[in-house]
Amino acid sequence: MPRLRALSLIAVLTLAGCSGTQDAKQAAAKDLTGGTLVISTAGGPDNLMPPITVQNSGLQVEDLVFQHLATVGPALNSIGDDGFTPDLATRWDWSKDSLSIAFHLDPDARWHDGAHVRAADVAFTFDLYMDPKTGASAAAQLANIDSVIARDSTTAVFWFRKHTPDQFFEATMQMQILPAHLLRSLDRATLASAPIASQPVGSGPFRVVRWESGRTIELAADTTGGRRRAHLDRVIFTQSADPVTAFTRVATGEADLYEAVRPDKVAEVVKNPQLKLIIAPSLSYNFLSLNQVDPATGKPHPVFGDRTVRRALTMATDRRSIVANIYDSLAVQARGPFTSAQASADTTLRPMPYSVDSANKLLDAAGWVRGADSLRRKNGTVLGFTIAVPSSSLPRVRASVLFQEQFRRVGADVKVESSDNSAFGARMQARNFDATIGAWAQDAGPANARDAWTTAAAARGLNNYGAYRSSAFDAELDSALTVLSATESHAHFAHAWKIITDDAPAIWLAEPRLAMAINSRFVTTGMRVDSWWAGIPKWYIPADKRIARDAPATAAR
Amino acid sequence: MTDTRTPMSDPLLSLRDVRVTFRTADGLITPVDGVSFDIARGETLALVGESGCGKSLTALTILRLIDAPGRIEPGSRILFDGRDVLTLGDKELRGIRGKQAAMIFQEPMTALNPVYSAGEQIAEVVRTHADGSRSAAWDRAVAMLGAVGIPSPEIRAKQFPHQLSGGMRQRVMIAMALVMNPSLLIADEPTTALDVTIQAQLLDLLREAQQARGASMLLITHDLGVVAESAQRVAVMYAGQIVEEAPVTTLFAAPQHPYTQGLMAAMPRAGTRRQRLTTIPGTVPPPGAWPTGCRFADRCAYAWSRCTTEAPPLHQLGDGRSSRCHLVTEPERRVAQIAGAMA
Amino acid sequence: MRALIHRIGQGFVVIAIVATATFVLIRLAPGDPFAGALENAHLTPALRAQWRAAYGLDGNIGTQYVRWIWALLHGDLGWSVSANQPVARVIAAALPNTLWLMGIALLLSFGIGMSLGALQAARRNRATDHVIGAVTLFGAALPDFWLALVVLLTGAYWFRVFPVGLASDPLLPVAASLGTVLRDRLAHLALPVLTLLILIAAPVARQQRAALLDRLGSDWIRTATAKGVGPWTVFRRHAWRTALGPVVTLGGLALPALVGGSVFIERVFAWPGMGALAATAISTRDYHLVVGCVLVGSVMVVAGSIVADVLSQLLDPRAMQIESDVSRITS
Amino acid sequence: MTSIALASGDWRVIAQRLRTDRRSLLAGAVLAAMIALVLLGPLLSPYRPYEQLDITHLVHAPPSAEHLLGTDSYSRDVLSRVLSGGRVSLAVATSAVLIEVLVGVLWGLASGLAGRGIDTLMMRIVDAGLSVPRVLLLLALLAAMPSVPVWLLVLVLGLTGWFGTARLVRGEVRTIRGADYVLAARALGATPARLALRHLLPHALGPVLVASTLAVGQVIVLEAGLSWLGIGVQPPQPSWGNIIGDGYEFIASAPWVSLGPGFCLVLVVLAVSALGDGLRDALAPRQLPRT
Repeated sequence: MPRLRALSLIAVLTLAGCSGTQDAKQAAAKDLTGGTLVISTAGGPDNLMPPITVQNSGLQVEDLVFQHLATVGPALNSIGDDGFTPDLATRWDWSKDSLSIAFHLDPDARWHDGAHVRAADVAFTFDLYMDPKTGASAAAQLANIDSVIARDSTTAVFWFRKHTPDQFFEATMQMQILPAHLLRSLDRATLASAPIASQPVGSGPFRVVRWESGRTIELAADTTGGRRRAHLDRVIFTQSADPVTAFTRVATGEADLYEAVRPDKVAEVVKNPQLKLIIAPSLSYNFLSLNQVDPATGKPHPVFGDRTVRRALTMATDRRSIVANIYDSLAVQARGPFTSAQASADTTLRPMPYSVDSANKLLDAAGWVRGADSLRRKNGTVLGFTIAVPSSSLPRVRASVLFQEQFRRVGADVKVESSDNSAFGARMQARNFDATIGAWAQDAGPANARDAWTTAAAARGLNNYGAYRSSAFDAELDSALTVLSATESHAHFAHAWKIITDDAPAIWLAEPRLAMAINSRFVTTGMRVDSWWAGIPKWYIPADKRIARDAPATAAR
Repeated sequence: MTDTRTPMSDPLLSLRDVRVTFRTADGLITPVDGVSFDIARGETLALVGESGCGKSLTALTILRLIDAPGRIEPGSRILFDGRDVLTLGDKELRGIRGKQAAMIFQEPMTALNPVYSAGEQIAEVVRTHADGSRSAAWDRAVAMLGAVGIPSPEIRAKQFPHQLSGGMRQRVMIAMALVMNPSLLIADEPTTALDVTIQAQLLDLLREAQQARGASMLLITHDLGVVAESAQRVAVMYAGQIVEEAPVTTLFAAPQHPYTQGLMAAMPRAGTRRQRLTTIPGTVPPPGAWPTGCRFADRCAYAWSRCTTEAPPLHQLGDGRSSRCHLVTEPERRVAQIAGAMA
Repeated sequence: MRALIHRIGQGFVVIAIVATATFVLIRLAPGDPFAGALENAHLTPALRAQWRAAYGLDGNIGTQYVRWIWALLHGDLGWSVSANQPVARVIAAALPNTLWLMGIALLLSFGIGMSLGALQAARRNRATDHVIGAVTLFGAALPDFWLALVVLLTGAYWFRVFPVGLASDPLLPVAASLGTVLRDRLAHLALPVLTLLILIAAPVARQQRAALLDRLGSDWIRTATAKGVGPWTVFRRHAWRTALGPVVTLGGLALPALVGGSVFIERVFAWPGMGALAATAISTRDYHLVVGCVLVGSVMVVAGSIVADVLSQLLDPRAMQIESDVSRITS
Repeated sequence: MTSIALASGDWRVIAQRLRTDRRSLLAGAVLAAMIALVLLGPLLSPYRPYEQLDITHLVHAPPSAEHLLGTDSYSRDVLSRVLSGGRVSLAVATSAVLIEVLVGVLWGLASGLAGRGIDTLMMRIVDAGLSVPRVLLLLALLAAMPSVPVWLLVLVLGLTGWFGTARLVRGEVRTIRGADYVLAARALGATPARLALRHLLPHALGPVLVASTLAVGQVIVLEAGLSWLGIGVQPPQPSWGNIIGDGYEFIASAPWVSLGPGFCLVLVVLAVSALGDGLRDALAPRQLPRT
């Protein structure tokens, strides 16, 4: 496979800095096993069954308990298999026509219950993910795989329909291999309610010791079959519903890690000698989505249907200041429906300028004339719309109020309607909104934009809530995803982003950074932009920095 | 105005210049203004007067039951069995209350604690004053209930006040007062809240119990009928002062003070037909607004200039009789000034 | 006895009303248990609809109600989607924490509240009365979530004396001695109980003071004194004893809090109790868990109010008497 | 607490007692001052409550000459928001309590007068209402609404708070329903409505008045809690509750954001509760010295 040009990582990436190669050698030399990592979280997982887990906290636990065949490297290169590190599969070889890949499994790999991991497990897992009854969210990403067969007990062969740049990424990263002998007999429609969904058995570095729903999840380093174990003894997730309380537990040292430090707490973390602040880019971006369709009538939206109005409203907002107000230094202004850490990013694309004058001119041109009460009207109707937000998300509520004030200054009458999470979710699924603060947490793959912004995704039941339809954008994106040459693919991506940002179906707001406070006794290695927790099995605590809770748990659970 | 009475030989209870004051929103009032009287051992003195004349308050001073903002003024003296109640320490005072002197209140519905049974409230007195087991106190209480004429006392003792009739409750009060055989009974309008038939029974009960124990009784009432039936001597109170005192027969035969005469005229008499009862014009002045001179002057048929300027002292008329009226010194003035005066 | 059976019968009526009302109400709320994690790009509305059907959460309210009642009769409270466990087990895990927290808090608050109230009544209109009055009034006027965080920050962050939230230390080894477990539990209880104390003691003190002042003015107090009974005994047996009635009724009113827990205190102190559980269940539309919480809550409240009635009868025999007097006359 | 029938003459006595009670006087004065301050809000406030002055540099500015109570996370002037927010909080609380009293009294009277069957059913509905913590009831109701304008919040607050009043009124009505003067009135052919208004209501009014005065304080505090849960008065409309809710997160780093409105809220709730107590003492018949 042709080598790919190294991704242009942004210098600020401090991840690499704190995982220097000489630390890794030093860890291997001395016996650094032992220690307990307590992660303080606000939410908790709904279940621990990889194909159907929804909550982010669930994904974190599953990445430690289960294994992929191979995992993407820190460079997040999703083209071909360059940079991927072996996991369950020690090595793999491509067929000449690149339409099939044979994965050779680690012969010593065992499930936590001691059973051997077999190629049949891989075949069973693919069958489970693809079974419509399971309702696995990753099924769409695995559509390019025709079949998976177990050639012998340690070799699983993947057959693909088409040779695509991301076929290796999708085949390895979208599935976590599951124990066939434990799941074969389950009713696939209600996998979540199976006992094993609360007490999972995986083949990963950690096994689940206990899960008290809504309170704590305790993982312990797995040592079945004499494999090379993780350095840490235990990883414990404690849950406290209020974010302020969750952070305070780390500030007082009762917990070790909190992943969502609020801007006003940054100073406090930096000043605290016990804590270390880690800021890193992430793969999520948020935006003010402008619904192209009027929810009431189904016809084009009276305000947002007009491209000029959308561009005017974009220019009317000082996005840089809004991002600074909400996130302070913990976010970068978004350029489009992508994040700068992705391979597909076009970091040269400049966002639309902030200029109230040109916004007013464009609105006048579009026929929205400003009345005596400074509100703009067009044949009788006021330039007004509502912004729907979930009341539980502080950044989104803040953004809606900031946008509201800035739209008021250009004569738009904007109302904010906040409802609780579920009501907001229902509203989104029914596309019953004018505008909303949307956000996508993407995976490392290139195809996220296809699921969120293409005409195909605008169909009912899919995620293009704002119903943005542009055949030009679809075409560019499609070729970007199918052409094999990285440079060509990058050029197509750039054209696609240019088209969509000019159409302004949404006002691109921020790329929030990961802002994590972690106890300074930990040496953190192998953090990845798409999952900071991926390297936990390699984290360790130098012998001289151990504290009380690091002592080996007196009684095994 | 010290009292010039001739001291009764060794009275059980002797009040001298008892004065009670209340600090209210509009200044100091003295509803009991220099009351003095004696009660001999075994004797029943009735304290009579319209409501608001201070008779109940006077009764309360004897056991120092006046709550703030009321205050028994220094200079008042209450000798009970030779000891001045006002200077007693709390412990000795509690030794007297309920044991040597006991009180019976007017309103049986509210005077008994609603959450304790009748027997329990009587037994409490016994436990307070006599040592002995709880069950001994209970038995004594049940016996006492029988003694005051309550049928099947064992059952009734366990019942709560709201399950008893008015008459029954008053009997419980009487039982509570008598259980420690006190030498002085203070009955503050004991039968006013009851109907006449029950009234007669309770008065007989009180009299028999009193005579059986040789106890004295201070009977507070506004009903002259009750006075005639139960008391040996009577003191009539008006506007915080005693205006006349006399043995009961003399008082009914020849009332000296015009106010007493008015009371007598206003009482219906069995056997004599009378079309209309005469009433005393006007009303009792409230404690804060007592006229100078004789406090009955504005309602007295014989009042003349001296009555409104000079307050009459309580003149002693010999053999225990007295009257607070200038007519004692100027009998010739007994000429009706106002038309339609009393007969 | 007949009255008791009658009362229990009425209790069932209450429970039925509460359960049915909640069942309908929560389903009217838009959204469903699978509406969360909206920024997860792979989750499409079509997928969420499939899960709704899989867990029998589609279909009209009527069929779901019948299905639920049928399951209830078999002692099955249904499945909690958000906690991924049977509802019964989720409640069984949360209820003790709330009873443990609210029980101690209510006991302390009523104990301290009543004594403060009595002290105020005894020292009526003097300095102590006004000072205690002002302090307790101030306590009850604070918004509970705000007070909770101030207490948390002061007790656990600025002065690191107590742990920050949670009901017990997750790192406690299973084989820890009873002593350590108890000490750990009490350390976690301290701050939430202190917060509740400030909030609940005030109204109790106020109620107790008013009731006592009313009783101290009644005639039987004078009768008791006239009987030669000592002042402290008069106060304790004759005033305070009769003033307990209103406080018991206040206790009766506090029952839903005893079982339902306080959403604010439990959320700020990350206390895994019924209040926080029911609140999250409502916001995540975990239908069976919501109805389960409310059902268990109302069963215990009904049982509690029956106990409160019996207790108030013991305290004040008149209560029963008035009830029957009136009903005899008017029915 | 034995309550006395509130004939017209009694109001003068109660007013007189209130005037002499120092605590109620002080409470009344504080309340009047706060209501005046809040009504004059728009005139006194230096900035418009929703005006975001400078969202990058003027966030969480500490109290200063131009901003007496500092600025919030949107760089809005907290003082102006407290003044205009006060109007919303007081209006929400008083109107919600009015609904509570109205529904409670009507339900209580109807239940008190009704025959045994209806009375039992009505009271069981009240018990049902009381058995669910009010916050959860509000959470469920408000979650069912797509959007929550202020009038809807007031209605929902009112409809979840009347159970206590209903039980109180019904208790009073059942007790005095058997009283002689009521029987006499019925004997004279008084219709149930007349009976309710002329005889039963005045008697029940005393405790209801005390309870509703205290309820105003409780509702103000409750609205703050709802705002913290995100279902109170919706942004950008200010109310003391949602300003405190906004400031909650920054109690450690910018305490003034929640202290300003917190102080006003506590002051008003204190005044209202003290007034409620004063009213309770004034209504309870005090034993005058018996002469």
